[in-house]
Parts: sequence; structure tokens; C-alpha cells
Amino acid sequence: MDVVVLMKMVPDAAQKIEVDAASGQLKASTLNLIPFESDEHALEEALLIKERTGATVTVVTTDLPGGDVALWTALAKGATHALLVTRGRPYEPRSTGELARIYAKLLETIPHDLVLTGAQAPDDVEGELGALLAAQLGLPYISVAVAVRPDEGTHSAEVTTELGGGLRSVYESALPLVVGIQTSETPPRYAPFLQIRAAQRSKRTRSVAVEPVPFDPKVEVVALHKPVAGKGATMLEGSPEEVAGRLVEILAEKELVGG
Amino acid sequence: MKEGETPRIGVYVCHCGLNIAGVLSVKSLAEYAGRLPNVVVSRDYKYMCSDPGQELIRQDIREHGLNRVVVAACSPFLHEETFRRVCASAGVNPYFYQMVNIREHAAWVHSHEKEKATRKAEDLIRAGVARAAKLEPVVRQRVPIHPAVLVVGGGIAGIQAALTLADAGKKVYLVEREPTIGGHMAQFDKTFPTLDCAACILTPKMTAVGNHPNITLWTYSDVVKVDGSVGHFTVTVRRRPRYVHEDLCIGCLLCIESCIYPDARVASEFDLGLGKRKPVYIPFPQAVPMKVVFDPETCIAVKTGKCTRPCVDVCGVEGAIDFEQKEEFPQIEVGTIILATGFKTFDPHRLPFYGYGRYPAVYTSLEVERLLNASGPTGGEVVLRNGKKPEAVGIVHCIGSRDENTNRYCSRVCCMYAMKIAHLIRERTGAEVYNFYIDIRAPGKGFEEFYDRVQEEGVHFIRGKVGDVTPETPDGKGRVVVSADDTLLGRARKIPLDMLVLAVGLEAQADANEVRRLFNITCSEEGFFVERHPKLAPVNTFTDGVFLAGCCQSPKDIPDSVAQAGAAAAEALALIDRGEMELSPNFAYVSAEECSGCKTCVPLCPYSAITLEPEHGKAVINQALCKGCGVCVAACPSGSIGQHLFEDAQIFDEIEALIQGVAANGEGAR
Amino acid sequence: MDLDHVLLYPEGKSLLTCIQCGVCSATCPQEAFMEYPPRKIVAMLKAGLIDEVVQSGSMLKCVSCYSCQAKCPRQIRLTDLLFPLIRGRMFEGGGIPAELQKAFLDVQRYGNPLGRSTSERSDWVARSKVPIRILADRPGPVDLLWNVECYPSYHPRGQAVALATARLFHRLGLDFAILGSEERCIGDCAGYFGEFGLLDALIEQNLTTFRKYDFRRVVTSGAHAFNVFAHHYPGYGFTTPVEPVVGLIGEELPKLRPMLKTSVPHKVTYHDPCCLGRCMGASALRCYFAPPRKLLEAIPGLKYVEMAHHHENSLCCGGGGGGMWLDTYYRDQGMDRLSERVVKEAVAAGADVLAVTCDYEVSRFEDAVKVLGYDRKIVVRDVLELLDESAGGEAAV
Amino acid sequence: MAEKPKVAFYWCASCGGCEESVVDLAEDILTVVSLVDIAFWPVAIDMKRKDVEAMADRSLTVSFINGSVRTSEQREMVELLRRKSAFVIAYGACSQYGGIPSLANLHSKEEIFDWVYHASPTVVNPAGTVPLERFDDGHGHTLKLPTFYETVRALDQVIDVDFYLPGCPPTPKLLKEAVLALLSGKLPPKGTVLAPDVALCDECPRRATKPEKLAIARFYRPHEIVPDPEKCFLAQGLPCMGIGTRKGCEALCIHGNMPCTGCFGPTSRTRDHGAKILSALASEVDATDEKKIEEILAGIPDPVGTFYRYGIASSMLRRKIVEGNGGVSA
Repeated sequence: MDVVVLMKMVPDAAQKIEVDAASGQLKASTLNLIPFESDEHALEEALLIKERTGATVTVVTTDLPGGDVALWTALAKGATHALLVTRGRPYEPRSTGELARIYAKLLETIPHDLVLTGAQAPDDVEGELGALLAAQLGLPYISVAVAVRPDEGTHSAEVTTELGGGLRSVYESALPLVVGIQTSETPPRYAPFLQIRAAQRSKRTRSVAVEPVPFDPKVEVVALHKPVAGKGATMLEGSPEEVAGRLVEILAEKELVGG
Repeated sequence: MKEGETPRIGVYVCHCGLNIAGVLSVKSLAEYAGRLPNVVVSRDYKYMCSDPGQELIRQDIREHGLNRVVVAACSPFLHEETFRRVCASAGVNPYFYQMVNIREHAAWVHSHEKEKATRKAEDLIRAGVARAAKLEPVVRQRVPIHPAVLVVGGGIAGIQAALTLADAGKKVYLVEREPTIGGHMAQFDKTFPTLDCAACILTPKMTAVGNHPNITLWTYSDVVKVDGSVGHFTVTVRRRPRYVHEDLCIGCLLCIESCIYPDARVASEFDLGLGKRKPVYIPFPQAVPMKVVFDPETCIAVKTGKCTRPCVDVCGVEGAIDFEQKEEFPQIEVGTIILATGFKTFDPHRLPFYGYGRYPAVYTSLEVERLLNASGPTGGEVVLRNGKKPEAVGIVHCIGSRDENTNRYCSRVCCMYAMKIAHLIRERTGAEVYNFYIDIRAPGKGFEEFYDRVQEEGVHFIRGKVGDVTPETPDGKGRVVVSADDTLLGRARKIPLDMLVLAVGLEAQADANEVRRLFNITCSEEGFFVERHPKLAPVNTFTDGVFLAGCCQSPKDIPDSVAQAGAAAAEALALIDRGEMELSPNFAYVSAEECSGCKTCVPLCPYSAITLEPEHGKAVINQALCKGCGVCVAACPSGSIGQHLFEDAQIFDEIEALIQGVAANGEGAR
Repeated sequence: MDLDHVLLYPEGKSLLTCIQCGVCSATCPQEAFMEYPPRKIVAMLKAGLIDEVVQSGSMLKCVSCYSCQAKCPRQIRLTDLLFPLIRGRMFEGGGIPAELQKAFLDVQRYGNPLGRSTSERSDWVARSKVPIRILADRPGPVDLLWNVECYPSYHPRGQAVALATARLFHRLGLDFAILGSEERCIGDCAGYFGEFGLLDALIEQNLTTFRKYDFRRVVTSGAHAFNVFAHHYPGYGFTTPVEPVVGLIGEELPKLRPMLKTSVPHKVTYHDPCCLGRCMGASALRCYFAPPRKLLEAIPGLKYVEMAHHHENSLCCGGGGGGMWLDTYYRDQGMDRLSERVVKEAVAAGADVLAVTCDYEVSRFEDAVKVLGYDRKIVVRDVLELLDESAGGEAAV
Repeated sequence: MAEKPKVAFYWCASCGGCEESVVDLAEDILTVVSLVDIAFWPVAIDMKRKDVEAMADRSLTVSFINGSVRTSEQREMVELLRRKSAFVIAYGACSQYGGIPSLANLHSKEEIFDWVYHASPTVVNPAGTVPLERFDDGHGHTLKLPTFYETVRALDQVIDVDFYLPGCPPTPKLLKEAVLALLSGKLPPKGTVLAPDVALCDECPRRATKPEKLAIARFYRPHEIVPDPEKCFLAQGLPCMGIGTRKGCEALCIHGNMPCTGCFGPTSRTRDHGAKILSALASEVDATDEKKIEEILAGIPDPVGTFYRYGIASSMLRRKIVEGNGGVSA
């Protein structure tokens, strides 16, 4: 069983991010790229599959700053292989469509029964990466998954997805299959620092050059700006009793609670 | 060997049964030795130390004209003297003998590498032979022994030693720091495991000391200076003023009654502060000598002179009380010294988490001894500081013992005295008594039986040391709750107690290090005086003529202290009756024409054996005081100090021979 | 040192000398909740049953309070060596609660366990009425490098303490500076939970920063950083003297005393943090039991009372060794929180103020006060806040 | 009149002070010259190696050789003189013990060359020129220079030496006594050092001021204090080698208010001069805790240079280990 995890490096929202007034783009100096949370879950799900079935787990990301650290961390957590997609210079596909084509091209060269990726990303809110990739490869695609249970014997997988309000649906699909992971069955594990360093020293990450894919995006980012603070909230002051009383009044006004 | 005579060396390789021969190839070693320079004869033999083995050497000395003997066998500790005697009996100076230790240094430590072990033995023998060629004859010096003995410390050990010697007709000076003899034993109520009354068995001995015509008893005194060496020590004693002339005081104690302070208000040292005394006092009713002491810290007559002195008025002996009395420093001549300076109990303030000094419910075992003692502050009743009788009592063993944070060693007596205290408390109060222990150590005569008895009496034994002591109320004045891991039950126990007794361990006296310097002996890391050999010379020290008795050497109980005191007295007697003593031959000497008088050696000598000869300012070493430690030899910057048996030439040749082999074997060459 | 190699080192070999006296378990504040309390863990280690210990989760309950280690008669290094090594094993098999994992990841990424931006680390400085020098802005020699630490830098209550500290430094005329956004976690939780790789990386990174500047001594806001400085940094060649802030201010008391004019009419008790006392060992010379008490007693109007557990016997706030991020886990395990036990003792002692000096404690104890519903009975203040108040607070600088 | 005994002087690795010390005989030099023929003395008389080679073996009564041996030329010359002389006297500290030049044994040859020809701040050598043992100019001319050995040696580590005259340099008095002794034929045993075998304290004018216990709380270097001209140097914290150095110099340095630096070497009973004095002084340090001891010892920043100033070559230290040749070969 070969599981491939596609990880995406995104700006770390915990850090103060600034927009460059001149270019209208994010200021590179303020950016700290980390793997997106859903991708971490995709990796965790893959590692759980590995622990259950002995599958090999190949982690892939593009060679953006921090990509190497993400791969070392994945190896430290237990991934089998780690690939850095490169063209010999910092590689930044300008759209999910282009990225899907690149990954499709890469996957032609590596074995894959299951391709896991985060269900969405900050620059892929619709979660189209998995869909586009599946379309390119001609594979089935299931998204917002919370559990993936492949069966080597039948060469199929049972995939659980979560819909709004806690509803769950269970699918069965033949392999190979592309899955967008919402959350893994258990929270992503922690990689001890020593093992990350060991992974770094082991030189187990491999760079794979993928030829440029001609792609003409029809959509472009024109400008970015920080949210403007609105005047939404009203601060309630006074003793707890007063505050509670006022709160009841407001809720009643809005007819959210019965008078 | 006369000067210029060539060394003729005989080498004897001992099999020591299979101890050596089982590992080393003794035949090939003997052959190897035979090829070494100056070696005339070389043999191996099953037991060199046996009579035929010894005879073999004597015969070779006669037949081959040997003038040096090397025996490759065991440690010099065991048989160096044996073979020296063999040499002497065949007319060769006994110091023309060299021992090579191929048993401990080769056979035993390398028993799994026989080949290499044999090679190492070759190296050792070669080095020994090289050294033997450079040996020089030595003549041992003798000193006469003064028949008087100084015993320092008047506890049970000192008392026993003094009485034994005095009964043998020897003059004894017994010097005790406290105002009375008796030591710690006098503070106890009962002794384990027989529950004898401590006073009943101790006080007759104390009185015997006080009355013995051969004993000069100096209490309230300490030794301040010791000069000389075995046979002729000159000792200076400081006699502190007790403001009463001992020869005049009849011990009527009227002065105490009449003291201007009507009530006892000074914390009694003897009662560890649990009881009170007056500024003029005797420590306890059976004190010996029965002479009062005026405490200079609290007696206003001594301190300020402003007192109406009713004590003087009431005293029936003219001039017995003398507030002008001064320190005196008498000097005495003795030939031997017995140190019986005892111990102190561990101060549990050092383990603050047991709450000693913080919570009134916490006591030391010695304090409880005083509470239990009929002549103690409560007349033998177990009453707490708050006046109540305890209903639940805990005794924690190993306080200040078996603990890297305090003392590493086992104090040996605590298990037994803790059980004794448990028994007595239970007997007198009916309280529940919990002993918190790690291991019960009861290896003496009647000890295990006593352990059984105390258990049968209903004393609880919890295997687990108390790890936490918390007051039941925030003010800390009431009960304490102790936590222990009952390791046999595998469960934590929290027990509220009215009284917590800390079974404190025994430690060396606080001034052990100064005393050690005074008497030129050594202290272990813990501060106990070190015996010359733990098994074969347990009461001797490395300083000839100074012997040890009792707890100053290591923690021990009363029977062991008494037995050791007897042994120390016997050692002293043996010396006195022999009348003289041979000095160790390995002393250092200064070559007068080579010495530049730089004085480097003088302050370094740990035995104060080096002085400057006044006329030319050259260093001189007193042979009787020199212990052959070699410090001066190493330090002399112009190489003008030599040491018999350890001459530079001998050592360097030995080392060089050793290195040759290592280099030749290609090992260790870096 | 790996657990497998423990016995190769003298510190580890001491394990073999354990006499199973049980002092460790008897003194352990979490003993009741551990499947395997400390004594048993040592026995199991000796018997080679380490995996059972790792799997039991007992080690998650150790809050590195040093009680066992400080009292161990064999000086077995349970708190700072053996337990971290055992916990280090837990990284292999999982079993580390998510909250704690996140704290480690945040330390890895941001140098603080709160997951806050490094650039915001010195935001609190803007609120200070007294000048606070940041070395990156104004390099050059300085006497005192103040290691502010994470909670005082980011947590609102911690920031209040940091501001009070700055005012006291200013009043005393101390020449001090901070690292600002260059400061990183000193490594406490990593070191005591066995994330030695992270500790190592943090130390290397911090030392690189320290080497850029010229300072004579270091003062730490809290107890934990002080402890890590004392135990781990010298091994990396860092020998600059380090003092906790109470130690430093304690020495300045003669100068401070005349400034303490405002009465603080409260009954105050003080919680001894593990990392300023016990952690230095039973025979330690560098315990800070006296300075905070002396400081408190110097405040006019203040009446000092002692809790049942104090000095080397003090309870732990439960925040050490990762405990700060295990509250949810503890709750799930049905355990009572140590911080609540301390607050109860403080109230029982009749105090209306619980004074602390450890950077974790203000927030921990305030939570406990709220959980216990003691809001009206007692408040939690840092010793420095009380001193600052007595010296006139913000209004007087 | 019988032919006067022939004497040679030769100069190896040294500063030249020993040569001057011969002239320091002042008018006594006339006595010497009247009694002996100076057959070879390159510094003063124009004679060449071939002149010595031409002499019969053992035709020189005595050769006074100063300086240590550090080049192949010096080695060849001393071997030559050994053959031609009945007696060889190692003259002065360098010859006897290696002297100050042998402090070079603390460095490798490469380090020395690198410093002298490249690294030293006063060197201007843009071409990076270094001395070569052999240079061909391309026109058939070859220039040969002596080999510079890795290790500096005392004279007796190269040739057999009969007597030693200690000092840096030896005093005229000792030289005169030595010459007269040789001429008289009353010779001490071979290998004798021609100076008294007692340490300098014995003739030190300040001996009485040395306390029994020094308790040195701090060491000073000579430039750090103005020494009391009456008081024992050690009592003032100045490391003085006099306690373990032969007397015979008549305490020259002491009279100049400088502590003894040890040029007369140890007494015959000492194997290692530096170690012996070091061990004596270490026992005088007034501290028992490790940190304080280190602090006090830091007052001697260059212990090897202090205690082995004149004797690295003949000490047990011998030299710094050099990779590849075991550190002992040339």
C-alpha cells in the first residue's frame, strides 16, 4: 500500500503578517511558512494507516521556505519518504490549478494507492486541489474526510466524511483514490526535536525536478488588505448582576430568548 | 652488601596454590626472571610463605651468595615481614628484600586474560628486580616507652580503658571536656536489648574512676597541645575554671540551694534544654567528680562580680568557691594515648522537612531518652511540650543515616534504640507507637529476640521512611501528620501523631578534625578517626602509640565500645610492658651538606617532624616523628631530602624498567 | 543521555543504590493519582519494566516539583534526569495529551508555549511608564540582562507583574535591559518533560543571542527560568551569574526599604516555588526561602502568615514539567489540582493575599481561586506587585 | 717549552652571551691566553671548518661549546669537535639543558616558520619567501642551507659531554676555575657540573627573610611590583627559582633585585627542574578550594616558560608532540 501526502506551505497566521503597500502583496519578511493544519491531519491519517497496515507514506511539498523543515518533521513523525518538488529555484505555483497539474505529473512517476491532502487551505478555500488532481489523474475523489480505512485485499477504501451538524457518511471506493482530509482520527502527533534533527542529518529528503507545466491562470490576486476593525461589539460594564441583567434584556430585544 | 659489591639477586615466583599459578605461567615467569640483569637464581614454588619455601631462600642465600631477594607473590601487606625475617635469619639485611605483587596486581585482576596477565607479571618482576639492585641497608631505630597513659574522653569507652590500665598498675590521666564523666550513656534510662538500667551499670564504674589511686581525673578540661612521639608524648591540658577548688569542694551542693536565683532557669545542657538548672550546678545527681560548676555565662558573680554571693556564705569550706580562679595549663608526660572522644548525635535541623525546631511535637531520640530517664526533666514521664500525654507516637529511623544528603553510613545503633524507645513509650503511656523504618538491623546478641518482643507488644512497624511532616493546624502547635509509603502494603499512609521522634544517627564530634591534627591521626571523610587496619589493627592508628576506643572510631553500641576500650588498653599495656618500640624504617632524612635551608619542607610536614637546625639553618627530620609519608621528599626543590626504602634511584629505576617492557611490548606507547 | 544509557553515567547509576525507603512516594503530591508512584518506578526501572511505566501515564502526573529528588537519601536524580528520560520515551508511542504537544510545537515555532508571535513579545513595554531598554535597539554594555520569560511577556497578569518589576528596577536605579523580540523560551518545560532536543536547540539559540551583547549578570522574572539556567546552561559553557528577581531585589532591600511607604494592610502568605528552593537539593546553599519573606515583612501594614506547607515542604502549583498544559488531562483523570490545594491552605492560614514569585503561579492560582469560588476571600499577587504597590505603584514613578 | 694546550670555543644556537662571558674574564683572559692556545673560535678568530677537519683527532685539549643544537650544521660541527677534542665542556645553559632556544620545542617547526615568515605582524613578505634547504638558480648554481631540525637539543643529547659549566652565561669565576682545573689535571668524575651542588638559597643574601610558611595568596610578575630589595622574593609573591637552582652565580640576579630564573639548572639530585620547583611552590599556595587555587596560579600565566625557562630540551617534557614522527626525531 502506497500512501502519498501532499502538503502545502502557508503563511503562519499566528505571526503578525503585513501587507506591502506598494505591491499589494504579503510582505515576505513577515512571512513564516508552515504546513497547513489540514495537511498535518492528512499526514497524521497517513501515519495511522501506516501503523495499521504497514503502508509506505511518501510526503510531498514544494520547495518554498520551510518546506524542508516540514519534510524533516514528517520523517521524524514516521513518514517513509519525503519529496521536495523543485525546478532548481524557489518554486511558487501561482494557482491551485497549476499546482494540481504539477502534482499530477509527479504522481505519474511514483506509486500511489491513496493520495491524501488537506481538505482545504487558505489559498484553496474551495478545496479544489484534490478535485483538480483527481480529474487530471482520472481517479475518484472524496473530500472532508475524517477517517480513511484502506483494505489491501479488496484494493478499496472505506472513507468517512463529516458533514455539518455532526452528520457522517461512509463511502467505499476502489483504489487508487484521492482524499481531502478534514481531520485525522487522532490529533497530529508531535515530533521531538532530536528526531527532526536526525531526519535532517539522515538526508532522506529527495528533490524531484518537475518540468514547468504551461498554465495560464485566468484569475490573479490584485490586492490584499487587513480586516478593518468594525464597531460591532458593545462592552457591557458593571457588576456581574448588572451585566447579566443587561444581557437578558438584549437577548430579549433581539427575540432570541423568551421575554 | 658493601659498597661496590655487585648485586646478586634471587627471584622466587610463588604459585600461591592456584591463586597465581591458575592464571599466570609461573614456570615461564621464573625462567624470564632468570634472564634479567643481576639475577643469579630464579625459582618457582608452590607456597613461598611455607616453611620449606622460606628454607629454599635461606639455602640459596648460603649457596649462591645472594645479597638481594625478590619474591613475586602476594601483597606486601601479607608477607613482606615474613620474607624480611627470612633474609635477616640468613644474614642479609632485611631491607635487601623486594616484594612483587603478582597476585592482586596480575593474577586476580586479569584472570580472564592469562597471556596478558603473565606479560604484566613479567613487567612487574623486571621492575622489582631493577629496584632490588638499588636497595640499601636500613637499620631500625628503637625508642623507650613512658609508662603513663593519657585517656581522652570520659564516656563509657574512656572509663573502661582508664580502669583497665589503672587496675594493671599503670598511671592514667583521664581528660574529659564536660564537668562530669559518663558521656552519652549517663543520659540514657535503659540499655537495649536487656533493658538494664543504664545508671545502675554505669555509676559504679564512674565512682571507681573517681576514687582510683592510679587515675588522675581532669574534667572540664581539654587537651590543647601534644608534642613528642610514641614513648614520650608531652601533653598540655587546659583546665577550665569551674570557680570551685575541686580538692576543697565536698559536693554538699548547698551552694546550689542557696544561689541567688531561687529557680532553675538556665536550659540544662545535660537535659538538652528540656530541663532547667541554676548558674551553679551539677549536670546530674550521680556526676563524677561530685563537684559543682559555676557557669561563667550565667553566674553574675563570675560575669559582673555584682552578686551578694550567698553561695560563698553557705559554703562550709573556706576558699572552696573562688571566683578568681583562672585557666591552668598543666603539662604531663605519657608514653601512649587512648582517644575515646565519642560522638555527637545528628542535628535534624539539617533536614528541615521533618519539622524539628519548627513543630513542638517533633523530638530527637536523645531528648526522648531524657524524658524517659527517671532523673530527667519529667522524672521519667513521657509528657509533651504542651503538657499532654501522647496517644500516638511515630519514630522515624535513619535520620541523618544512610542518606547521601547527610551521612552515607548506617549508624548501627538506631534500629535497636528506636525499638527500645518504642517499648518504653508504649509501656509507660500505652500510646500507639509507629516505627517507620527502611530495614531493621538487629544483628547483635539478643537483638532479633528484642525485635520480636516489641512487635508482640503491639508496636507498629511500617516499612517506609516518612517523607513529609505537616502540622494538623496552621499554627503548627498541635499534632503533626506524617506521610509514608508503606512499601510492604504498596500504599501511602498518612498518620496523625502527637509526638514524632527522630531516631538521629551518630556523627563524629564537631571538632574531630582539630583533634585529629592535635594527635597526628587521620579522619575519614565522615570525621571518624581512621584505624590502622579495619580488621587486623582496629584500635591502632597510623600514629604509633595513639589508640582508639568507642564511637570516635565509628558508631557502635555500649558492649562494642567497652570491648574496644579493653583492646585499646591492652595495646597500650603491651607497649608499656615491652618498654621500648621499633620505629618504622622508611623515614625521611636530610642530607645536611646538600640542604640550602630554603624551609620549603618545614610547614609541609603533617607530623611536625621537621625543624631548622639553628646554627646553619638546615632542615632536620626527627626520625621518631616521621611517618614516611614522603611529602617533604617530593617537595624539596633541590632534591636534598631522601627517604629510606623510597630513594629516587630505586623508584626511577623501577619505573624505567617498567616502561621498557611496555615500550617493548608495543602497548601503551602513544 | 538516553534512558538505555542511564546506567553508564554516575548520575544514572545512583538508581541502582535505591533502598526503596519510599520517601519519594511519601512526599510526592501526586502520588495518589499515579498508577506507579516514584518508588515503584525506580523498582520497575531496575527490573527492566520501563515500557509499563511509559504506558501507564504515571509520568504525565509528575509536575517536576523536586520533592522526591530533594529528599531522596540516595540523591537519585528523579526530577531532572530520570523522569524526563522516561517521558522522552513517551514521544515515541504517543500518549502525550494534545494541549501539551501544542505547547511544544509552539515553543519550537515561536519560542513561547503560548503560540504567540515573536514580534509581539515586547508589546507590553509600550505600556510602561518607566523606560525599558531593548538591547537590539540600544546595544552596548549593560549590568543586568533581565530575562522576562514567556508568561510575563504575553499573559495579561504576567505583564502586570513585568511592569511592576520594571518600576522597581527603575526606582532602584538598576542598569538593566531586555532582549525584546529576540528573547525565547529558556527551555523549562522542554527540559523537564524530556524534550531534550528542543531544550538543546533553545539553549543554543539563546546563547547565540546572549553572545551578541555585553552584560554582567542575568536576572530572571521567574523561578523556572532560574532553575533551568542553574541546572542546564552551565553545561553549555554559560557561566554568567544568574539570580531570580526576588533574590536580586532581596539584596537591594536596604535601598528599597525607605521607599516602601504605602501601607498594604493585608494578611499575606507566601507560596515557595519549587524552583527557588527544593530544586537546589536538600543541602543546597542557593535556596531562596528567606528573601521573599524578608521583602514581604518590610512592607508596612502587612502581616505575614505561614501556610501548613512551606519552605522545602511547600506544595507545588502543579505547573512544572509540562503540568501547565495538562490541566484538561488532569480534570479528565478526575484529579484535584495542586493549585487548588495551595489556595485552600492559604485560606486556612487566614491569609487574604497569596503572594507568589513564580511566573506560572499568578495565573494558575487565580484560576484556582475562581474554581474554588474564593474570589472574595483571597487574591493572588506577585511579591513584586506588593512591593510596587507599597512604593506607590504606577503613580509614583 | 712544551706546546701549550689547545682550546676551542664554538657557538651553536645561542644569543652570544656565552661568547661575551669569555671576554668578561677581563684581565684574567691574559692569564688564560698565556696558558693555552686558542685554536678555534669563529666569533673572534678567522678560522674555517676545514682547519678543524685538518687537525688530528683529540688534538684539542678542550672544546667549550655553547648553545643548543638545532641545525644540521651545528650537529656536524659539534660531532667534529667531539672527535678532535679530549674533553668537551657544555658551556652555558643552552648547551647544558637546551636553554631558552629550546622553548621552541613547545611549537612545531611549521608553526615557527609560519610565524616568523608569515603571520608575525611585523613581517612584510608578500612573496611568501621561506628559507629552503636547497636552491637551484637554473644556471647550474645550487645553494645549500643547513637543515632546521624539528627539535632543539641539549649538547649531550647529540654528543658525549665530559663536563658542564652552568649559567646564562657562566660566570668568569667558574670559567677560570674550570680552565685551571683542566690544566692541573685534577679532574672531577666525568659528567660533573662544575658548580656547587647546593641550591641558591644557601648563598642568597635574603635567606633569613624567607618565612617558614610562605602562604602565597597571589603571584606577581616582576613588572607588576617594585620588589622590596631586602626581602625574600617568594615572600613577596615573585616566583623565584632559587629554591631549586644550583648556587655558584653568587646570587647575581638577586643582587640586581630580580628573582632567580633558574639558569644554573637543578642540583644533581633532581630529575626535572621545573617539576621540582613547581611542586614545591604549589604546596605554598594559600588556598584549599579549587577555584581559589586556580585564581592564585593564574598569577603565573606561562608556567612552562617560568619553570622550564632554561631546560625544556633536557626536561621530562622534552617537547610538544608533533604528529607523524612521535615528536622526538628531528
